[in-house]
Parts: sequence; C-alpha cells; structure tokens
Amino acid sequence: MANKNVDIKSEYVTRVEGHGNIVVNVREGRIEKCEFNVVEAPRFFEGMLRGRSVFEAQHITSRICGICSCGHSLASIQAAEDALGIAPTDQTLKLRKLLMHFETLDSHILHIYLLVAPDMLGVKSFVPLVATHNKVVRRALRMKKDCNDLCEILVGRHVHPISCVAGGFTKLPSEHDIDRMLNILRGMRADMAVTVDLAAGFKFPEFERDTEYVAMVNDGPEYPFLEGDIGSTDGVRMSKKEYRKVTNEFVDPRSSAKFTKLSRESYAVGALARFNLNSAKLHPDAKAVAERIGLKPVCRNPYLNTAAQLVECVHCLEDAIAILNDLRKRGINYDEQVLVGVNEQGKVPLRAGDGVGAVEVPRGTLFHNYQTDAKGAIVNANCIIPTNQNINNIQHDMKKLLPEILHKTEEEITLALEMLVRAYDPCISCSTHMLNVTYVNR
Amino acid sequence: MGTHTRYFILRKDDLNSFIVKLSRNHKVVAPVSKGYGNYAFTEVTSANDIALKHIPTILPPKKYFLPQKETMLSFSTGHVENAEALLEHENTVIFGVHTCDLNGIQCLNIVFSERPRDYNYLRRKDNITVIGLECTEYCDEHASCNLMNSNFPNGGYDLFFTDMGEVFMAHVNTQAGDDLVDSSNLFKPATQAQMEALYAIRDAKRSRFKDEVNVDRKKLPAIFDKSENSPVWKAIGDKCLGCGNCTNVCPTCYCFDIADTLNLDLKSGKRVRTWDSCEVETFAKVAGGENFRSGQAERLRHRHYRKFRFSLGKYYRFFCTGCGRCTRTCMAGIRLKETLTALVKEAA
Amino acid sequence: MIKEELVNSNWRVRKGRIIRVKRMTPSEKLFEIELDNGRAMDYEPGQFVQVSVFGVGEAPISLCSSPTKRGSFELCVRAAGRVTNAMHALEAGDEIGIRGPFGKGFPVKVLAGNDLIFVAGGLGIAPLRSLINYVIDNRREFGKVDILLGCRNPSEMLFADDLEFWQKRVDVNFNVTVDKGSPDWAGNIGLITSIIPGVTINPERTFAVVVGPPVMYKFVISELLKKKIAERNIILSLERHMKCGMGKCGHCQIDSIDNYYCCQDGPVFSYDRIKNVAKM
Amino acid sequence: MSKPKVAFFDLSCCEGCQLQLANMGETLLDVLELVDVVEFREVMSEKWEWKYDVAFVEGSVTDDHSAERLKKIRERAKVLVAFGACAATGGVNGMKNSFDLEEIGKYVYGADHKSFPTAKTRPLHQVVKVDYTINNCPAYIPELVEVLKHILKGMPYTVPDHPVCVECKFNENVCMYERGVTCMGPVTRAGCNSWCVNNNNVCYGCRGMISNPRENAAKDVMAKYNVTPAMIAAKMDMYNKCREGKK
Ligand SMILES: Cc1cc2nc3c(=O)[nH]c(=O)nc-3n(C[C@H](O)[C@H](O)[C@H](O)COP(=O)(O)OP(=O)(O)OC[C@H]3O[C@@H](n4cnc5c(N)ncnc54)[C@H](O)[C@@H]3O)c2cc1C
Ligand code: SF4
Ligand code: SF4
Ligand code: SF4
Repeated sequence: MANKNVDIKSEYVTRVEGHGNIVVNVREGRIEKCEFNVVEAPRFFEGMLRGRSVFEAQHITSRICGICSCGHSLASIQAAEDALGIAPTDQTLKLRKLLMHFETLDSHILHIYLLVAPDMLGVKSFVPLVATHNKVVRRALRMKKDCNDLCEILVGRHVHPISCVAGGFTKLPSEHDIDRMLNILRGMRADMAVTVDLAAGFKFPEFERDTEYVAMVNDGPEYPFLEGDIGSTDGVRMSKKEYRKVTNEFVDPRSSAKFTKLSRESYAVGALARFNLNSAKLHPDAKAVAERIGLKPVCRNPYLNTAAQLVECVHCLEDAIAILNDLRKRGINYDEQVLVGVNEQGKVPLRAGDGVGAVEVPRGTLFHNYQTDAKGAIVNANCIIPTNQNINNIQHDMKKLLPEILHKTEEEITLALEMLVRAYDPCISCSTHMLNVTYVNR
Repeated sequence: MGTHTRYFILRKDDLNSFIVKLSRNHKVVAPVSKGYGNYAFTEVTSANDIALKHIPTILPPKKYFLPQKETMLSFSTGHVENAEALLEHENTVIFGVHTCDLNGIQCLNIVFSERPRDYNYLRRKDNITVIGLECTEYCDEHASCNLMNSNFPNGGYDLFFTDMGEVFMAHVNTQAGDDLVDSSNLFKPATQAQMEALYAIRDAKRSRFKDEVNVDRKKLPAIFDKSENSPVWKAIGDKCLGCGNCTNVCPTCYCFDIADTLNLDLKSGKRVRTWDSCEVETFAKVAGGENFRSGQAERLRHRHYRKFRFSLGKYYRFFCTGCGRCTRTCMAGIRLKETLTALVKEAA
Repeated sequence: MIKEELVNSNWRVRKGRIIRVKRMTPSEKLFEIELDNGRAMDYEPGQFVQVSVFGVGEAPISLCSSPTKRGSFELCVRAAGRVTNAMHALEAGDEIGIRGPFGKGFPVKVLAGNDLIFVAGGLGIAPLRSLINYVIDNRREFGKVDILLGCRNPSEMLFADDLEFWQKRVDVNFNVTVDKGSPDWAGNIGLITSIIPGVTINPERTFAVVVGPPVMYKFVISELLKKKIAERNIILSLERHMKCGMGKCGHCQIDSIDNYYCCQDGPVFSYDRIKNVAKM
Repeated sequence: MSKPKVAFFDLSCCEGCQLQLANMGETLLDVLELVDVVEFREVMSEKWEWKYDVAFVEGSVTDDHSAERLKKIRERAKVLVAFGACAATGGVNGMKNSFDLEEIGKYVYGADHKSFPTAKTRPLHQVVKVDYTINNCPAYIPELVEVLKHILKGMPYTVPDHPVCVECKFNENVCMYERGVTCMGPVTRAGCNSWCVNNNNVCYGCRGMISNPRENAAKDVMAKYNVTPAMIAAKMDMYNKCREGKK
C-alpha cells in the first residue's frame, strides 16, 4: 500500500444534478489531492435580480434549480414578504407547507430510485433496470408522476410552480382539488410501503465522521421545513436573519473555493441533519420506519442521508394527508386568492426593506436575502444554497474516507467516492456561488 | 297541442327545479360568473350557479356548435381505407342565450348548412337545445345590438325566456321546446294580462335601445364599399397586437385550421380542426413565403369587411350581432363603435 | 360525450394509389394516381384536389393531366413544405388520400371556338398542362393556339416530354424562354414578358390563359392588355392558403369587395373580376 | 429499423426540462420503446462513444467552454434539439446580458470573479445549427412529446407563431389586462396552452416572442397600467434579451 499510486479524475460525476468533478491524486501512498470540484458555469442570478421588481423574484429564482424550484420559490417568497413587511395567512402557510412536502417527496423519490438504487443494485443507471427490475422502475415513475400531479393540482406544475407567489396563491384549490390530492396521496401509501421494504434492504457502506449538523429548529411540535431558527448539533441557535453568521462563507487559501463553516471545520445540511436535530417531531409512521432501518440520532454516516430521506418521505406523505384533511374540514377561504403581477394594482404597500427567507429544501437549508428600495425594486440579492454548504463537508468526508479504502482497486475507490458525493444528493446547478473552476483534468 | 305560437309562465322560484330536471337528461350549460365582470357558459346542475344578469360571455355559445378543437378523422398512416370520419357530440341544453348570440348561432347555421355541408356542425346542432333569455337592459356601452337588429328575439331558439319580475315568460318556438315545457310540469299558460306585461316590457325596451352608431344599418355596406383605402385601417392597425382575441370571441367568426397529429405509436393519429384567426400573421401565408394579407391594417380591414360587407353578398345578412365582445376583449382599446363611427363620418 | 363514425362527412378522403412517380427537376415530381375504387376522377382542367398524407396533413394540388386521359390522373408536386415533402418520399404502390376535385376550372365551353394564348410561369404549367392537353385532344374545337412558357433556368423545366410533343406539333405554336441560360441552352433567354410582343394576336377572338407565381401576373397582364385583349378574355388561376376546399375555413378568401373564395369561386378567374385585388 | 440513439446534455440551466421527462410518469416507458437513450448524465452513468442520432441539449451557452462543448456535441449528432427555453431563446440566463459582464461578475463573486470567466448568454442557434426547438420554461410535456414524434418521423416541427392569447381564449380565461395586471401573452408564442394564465398568473414570455411581435403596440397597452417604462422593458427582457444577439 505504501507505494500505491491512484489517479482519479471522475469528470462530470453522473447521477447528480449539475456538473462536478472528483479529483484524487495519490503518490506512493501519500494523498496529494482529494477534491470535489464544481464546474458548473456560474449563472449570476443574484446579479440579474438587481433592478427587478421584488414580485418577479419568485419566478426568476425558481429557475435556479428545476428540482428544488418549489423550495426556491418559497424561500424567495419568504424573503420578499419579509422585506415588504407582509405576513402570510394561516391558510397560505398551510398550503405552502403542503407544497414543500410534495417537493420533498418528489425529490427524495427521484434520488432514492433513479440516482441511488442503481448503485445498490449494481448497475450503471435505471435504464438496464427497465428490463431487470421493471416493477421497480414503473413504481418509481408512478410515484414521481403522483408527486408531479399533486404539484400540478396545487400550483400548476412541479417544475417552476405557477400559482405560488409573494402574497399568497393566485389560484386556490377547489374542494374537488383537495379530494383529488387526498386520493393520490392515499393511493401512494401502498407504493411507499414497498419502497420502504426495498430501501430497508439497501446495504450502505460503513463509514463515520463526526461533524456538525445544521438544520432549522423550532420550539413547536412540528418537524420544521418553513418556520423556525437555525440550529446545530453543536448547540448553535440563531434566527434566520443571522444567516450570514451561520454560513460564514470563507475562501480556502489553498483552493480559492468559497466554503462555509460554523462551529468547526465544516458542517452538513440535508435530510440527515434534519433527522439528527428533529427526529422526535417526525410522524409516528416515519419514526417506525427509522426504527426499522436502525436510523438513530445522531447518525454520523453520511451515506445514510439516503435513509433519512426515506424516513422523511413517509413523514411528508402522512403530514400532507393530515394538512389536507384539516383544510377540507375548515374549508378554503377563496377571498384570499391574490393577483399580484408586478403590483400594478398597488394592492401591496411598498417600502424599502431587507428580507430573509430560510427554507428546509430537500438538500438542506436554503437562504434567500433581498434588499429592496422604496419602489419595491431589488437592490441587493443573496442566495445560499444547501449544496454550497455541504461541499466543504463532502471534502472532509472524502479526506477521511480515502485512507480507509486505499487498499481497494481504483475502480472501487472511484465508486465509493462517487457514492459518497451522491449520498448528499448534491444539486450543483443550484449552486450560484460555486467556486473552484481550476480544471485539474483538462 | 296547437300549431299557434305559445307563451308560458315559469315562476322564478321554480327555475331551480327546471334546471335540476333538465340536468338529469342533458348536459345543461349556462352563463356563470368568472369574476372581474366576466362570464362563461359552463355546465351547471342548479340555478344557483347561473348568472341570470350577465353581459356577453367571454366565448359565445359557438363553442358548443364548433368546438375550439375537434377531431374530424382518425387514421392509420399509409392505409387510407382505415380512416374514419368522426363526430363527437353531446346532448346539450344551452340556457340563457341572449338575442345577439341567437343571431350569431343563426349566422353559423347558414354557413355550415351551405353545400358542401359540414355534418360535424349540423349533427351537433341537432343535439343542442337552445333556451334564450331576453336582455331588458343594455349590458354595457360596448354593445351595438340595436344597430345590428339583434336585441329582440328573431327565432334561433327552442324556448325563449323573458324576466318579468316574479316570473319568466317563456315562448315556445319548436317542438323540442314544447317537450321541455311539457315534461317539466312547471309551466302554466300565460294569461292575457301577462301577455300585456310582456308587450309593455318590449315597448319600454324599444325606447331605451337606440342605434348605437349614428347611421342607418342599411347604408353600412355602401359605406364599406367606399372605405377600402380609409386611413382608419392604418390607425387601428398600428394599435392592434394581432392577438386574435377579437375573432376567437366573435359569435360569427368561424375560420379554422386543420392539422394531423400522430399517436405515440407513430402509426395512427387524428385530424383535428382548430379555430383559426385572420388577425394572426400566418393566416394567409403560403409555402414559399408570400403573405396575401401581410399587414395588420389589412388584416383588421378584412375582419371588418367580413362582418359588414362580404357576408351580405354571400348570405344576405350582417355577420355582426352587436354583442360587443370584440371591443371588450381588445386590450389595445380598438372599439368597434368608434371604428364604425369614423367610417361613417368619412363616407359622409 | 358520444363518439361515432360520421358516414356522410365531407372530410372523408378517397383512397388514391400511386402508380408511377417521376422526378422532373430537383424539386418537382410527377405522380400518376389511380382511384382505388377504379372509378374515374370526374374533373375539369384547372380544378384541384386536396391530397392527404396521413400524419402530415393535406395540401391543395392542381390536376395536371387532362380529363381526356382515362383511368388515372396526374399531380405535379413541388417540395415546398411538410405535406409536399412527405409526398416526395412516397413511391409507386403507396397510398394517399384524395378529396375533391374542388373549384371552378378553366371555362372550356367559353374558350371553344376562340384563339388561345397560354402563358405559364414556373409551376403554373401544371394546371395549364391539363388544359393544353385537353385542347390538343379536342383540337378541332379551337382556333390558333400559342403556348408561351417561362422558367428561371433550363434545369427547372417541367414536363419535358410534353414540351417536346407540343414543339413537334404543327397545330400549336410553342415558345419557351428562361430567365438565365446555361451552356447547353440554345433557346430564348429573357423574362416571359419579352416573348409576348412577338405573338400575333387577333384581340377580337383571343383568350389568354395565364398561370404563374403572383409576381408574374402584373407584368404579363399589362403586356396582354397592350395587345388589346379584353380584360374579360384574360383568364388566371390564383393561389391562396387553403385548408378545406369547401368555402368554410376562410383561409383562401381573396381581398376584394366581391368576397371571392379561391377554392370555390376560383382558383380560375377572368381578370375583369379580380383586377382590383392588390395582391394577385 | 434499429431504435435511434438519443442522448441528453445540459449546459447552463436548472435541469428542470430534463426533470420534465421523469414527470411524464409511465409514458416515459412508451417513449423508451421508441428510442435508445445512450447518454444522460443526470440519471445515467453509461457513456456512448459513437454518433448520436438525436442529441437533446438543455441550457444556454454562457461561456467559451460550453460553446466548445456544444460544438463537439453538434459534430457527433445527426439531429440536434434545443431543449427548453434556455437552449431555445437563452431563457432567464439572458437577463445577464443587460449587465456589464465584469460588473456582474464582481457583484456576485467579489474579488474572485476572475476565476469565473463568463460570456454573453447565447441560445444554441446562435452558436450551432439547431434542427428542432422545444420552447417553454420548463418544457411543456405535450409539446415535448409532439416534437419527439416529429423527430422520429423526420418531419420539421413548426412552433406556433401566434400569441398565447389565442389559447387563453380557447380556455376562456379572464384576460389579465381585464384583471388589471400586465401580461406578456400578446407578444409571446403560443404552444403552452396558456399554462400560466390558466393558473391565474400572468404570462412571462418564456416561449419567446412571435416572429413579428407588435412590441410598440404592446408597450402602449402596458403603459396604461401602473408600470414604469423600465418595468415594461424588464418584463420584455426577462426571456427575450438574447434576441439582440441575433446574427
Ligand atoms: C388551387 C391550388 C393549386 C395548387 N396546385 C399545386 C400544384 O399543382 N403543385 C404544387 O406543387 N403546388 C400546388 N399548390 C401549392 C401547394 O398547395 C402548396 O405548396 C402546399 O399547400 C404546401 O403545403 P406543405 O404542407 O408542403 O407546406 P407547409 O408550408 O408545411 O404548409 C402547411 C399548410 O399550409 C397551407 N399552405 C401552405 N402553402 C400553401 C399554398 N401555397 N397554397 C395553399 N395552401 C398552402 C396548406 O394547408 C399546407 O398543408 C397549389 C395551391 C393552390 C391553392
Ligand atoms: S364583430 Fe364584435 S360586436 Fe360584432 S358580432 Fe363579432 S364580436 Fe360581436
Ligand atoms: S383583439 Fe384587438 S389587439 Fe387583438 S387582434 Fe383583435 S383588434 Fe387586434
Ligand atoms: S391574459 Fe395574457 S395571454 Fe391571456 S388573453 Fe390576456 S393578454 Fe392574452
């Protein structure tokens, strides 16, 4: 081992959203380089938002990422409403939570089935599974479609929601819509049960690293996605407004990349972080699943992020049903339907403001921050994406993992590293801030 | 019963029972509020959903006779004899059709009965029962129904309702209308006093409704004969967005496009008819690039000629009912009454 | 919703079987078609059919054979867009759908007993060929016959066999010109308008039948009027966007007070009826 | 006939259009009956080394690297499809072109902006020849399927060239202008079945403008509402800024 050489240049890691490279150089058993680089061309969203009406921010920032477009929309709306000083109604909040559940379900299912399952079943992608595991593929597509249909009923479509805007909803679900959503969700229960069975059989690599887990926390009984402060397993608790103190973006002098850290060298966000901080508030059915697959807080195996996603799927499904039942009982107040445009009607009083939105999106805590002028135009914008926060943690994981698996073949090492990256479900296209484009391998 | 025209009374309280009964055997559609002062013919199952007081709906009832999209043929590629001409229709009662829209339906009936006949339209029409509803007030300032002679009932319906306060007066015009009256058991023959009241309503209406543009309707075709090169067309053409709203909402516009779509097997498919609009750029364009109506002014002129000039030669009637939809829908603020007024002034 | 077959629909198509395809130029092919029921197509020169390629669509195409030809009919198709390109991909034995014939053809009864001058530009020769061959097949009924044909360059020349046949005949005068010559071109070079003055015409008893692209009409007509041919004796065939062929879809309506539908009132018109139309 | 080899690529974008494929549900399996997907980085690790019959490219060209990548894909693809608004018209990425590139780089990345070379946003057709275009942000599934059928039949697909208003009327929506807000529908190509307006939001113009938009007339119309000229310009630019880069 002492004289082993390893050169891995995994260009464009597959089955992740966006472009990222893994670069490993081992000379005579000594690790010279072990990096996860992001090579996505920057898109300058924050720059482009300047001068635009704050009412357009949701539409634009939704386009940061198709997979978490509902999450971006909700973070954007929170930031906009905070800047404008308007508070969402109870009904609006419920519907937004519902939307976030739909997206979390959708995103986790996509990740579990299409991105992780192939590794677990020893194939390169879901395509060969069409022949060998047709039922699995059909179930995955069916569940995915269910989530899509749910979003379509609630907000017009899943990718880039239409009716969910600053101020509320432009279209509120009819009673019939609520019944349709309930039907779909109840129908999903059977597929979900089989999914749990399938995922319970996944053998995740054994690996642990002690790190800080960061997610939204609150004092209420709810497993938080939209409301709360930012907390960590190292005992941090800060309000959303202090998000910059949480993320502490810094430039690593050796790599010129912008990283985040809180109480120690790196921190992780995402399903596992949420589970580690809030598992007590999960729906009982979700708790049961966690117990069944042996997931306990605080879990320090990053590969088990996928397991935490599975637990959250069950939670979101059941909580969505509960929310809808509640809405059905109370009835929808259609007077709350809004029509905003760019506020041509002047229905929303404008003011200069500085608003922060923080939302637990599938991959972790997402922050949007807008400063607006007295006319409602955006002066400054900042978005901090979960994957950005995880990159540093992924790197530290890789550095700990590599020596532990150095005895394996290069191919095995590559796969283990790729699976590690994939476990975080990184969403690189989101990463408006991504740095380090020194293309080692080009 | 008798062959003479017949008038009946329906108590307003009984309207709901009438609609409920109708909806047992038919799809019943009626004007329903869409908010922002807009209405649309929509399926209803009770009278509570119906907006009895409504201005012309966004789309006229033509959508039931000539649907926005309609399958004409199903086919399999390469095998002509497998093609089947199709008709999709539904037994429908349209309730609450204003006189202007009755006029519009009559216009379309003429067009599609002309040889070669369009049996998709005609067969569908046979399955539709029309219940008219009289306007006693102007719907808004955009209407020109008096000018176009369509504010009083002139046929085109099976039953025709007039709101008389506590009751509706219903005129039976066809056997189908009579059957509805009979089978509902809700109508009573009108008394002489009630007939007098109806005449009074009509008389009052006559004094309220005046030609909305200061011109004798009969002179309009001659005015259009002189207006081909009028500067009016350029003036409105410059404002126009070419959106096609005015034609889509018009009760007498019926231009269409035909296109094939394949099913995912790539072996079978259908031929679909879709509403088209002479106001959109591509309408008169041919392969090779020539556009026989290339400017918006020309296109708008064409539309107006189709309403006030061409149709007189071909069908002996105006193809404008004065419903005012084109004005209401035009976000560019092109107003039919203003355009006509300008043309009249110019020709004077 | 009831869905049923509509047996008497005018949208039904008849089956046509392609029995021969001949490439004439890089962009035009000639299709010989037989109606599958064996029945003859009953048509007049100048009429057109709607050709269906299922899955692609329909396109109006002039019948370019003479009705005196029995058993089958011919279409000359330029690959101009979707349907026409799809037609070019078909071979003998393939099926196409046919609706029609539609429209008013050339007024052969009116033309009988008169001198005729045919002026064809580009693809305009297609419908004219139907009439020319009809006239030749009934040659006795007509007076002097002149054929003037123009096209952009020799490689775009259509119906080479017919041209040779007409050229050889003593009972028609055949003239052809190209806008741009080629090394092996020995004939006329110049616009079609340049060969009109050379034709001797008795305006009292001459009908001119002109078919070509819209741009051609204005210039040709002014030459013919110079020859004192009456407006009513100049016959044209117009092109318009067309969908139904039944005077309903509105696409082919011609901008004039008279409200002509190209598909029903035309495509053949005498010049006096459409002279006010800005774009012919 | 062997099934056409299809590959998917992404340049600068949110990958939402690719996601729309997954959102088709089991219809996707019907599609997979018709084609062989040989490369699709987002969901597949397989790589293909030969020619592609059809390459779907999502995203816009926003730097020199992606321009080169696109050219390489073009060389290997018999048919190239601009997949989604970013690829077809530049999409929201085009808004970048309203700013000075150095300035916007500095704004987002501060002193490190030099590590992020960027270029003016371009839709694919401004860089390579594009055979098919799928507009919309995100791709509208029925249209996506329609285009796919056209590709498989080797027929050109014509994006409708009339405005969204037509579909809005078909769906009998209350016009946004009647509700008192401004809408990009009148200048935007139809084909989405007036998706946004059906959900009571305005049209943002994501399908790009019709070929002859009456922009001045549209500006006049909008000016009657409470929107400043700057706001009107911004509305028009959200998806259409790259039009100015037309060759
Ligand atoms: C009366 C008449 C006779 C014709 N005769 C012939 C002929 O003999 N040979 C020949 O090659 N062409 C002829 N044409 C022109 C031919 O119809 C068009 O080239 C053809 O419709 C183009 O259709 P496409 O689908 O290939 O093109 P696309 O551009 O894909 O057109 C789509 C549709 O638009 C309509 N359209 C487009 N261009 C025209 C057009 N020029 N005329 C009518 N409709 C059009 C058709 O409905 C067509 O299917 C004739 C046209 C008319 C009106
Ligand atoms: S032209 Fe205008 S007013 Fe006349 S019938 Fe049509 S929509 Fe109504
Ligand atoms: S509705 Fe108005 S803007 Fe639209 S095409 Fe008609 S006249 Fe033009
Ligand atoms: S809402 Fe927009 S797209 Fe719809 S008709 Fe009005 S302007 Fe057109």
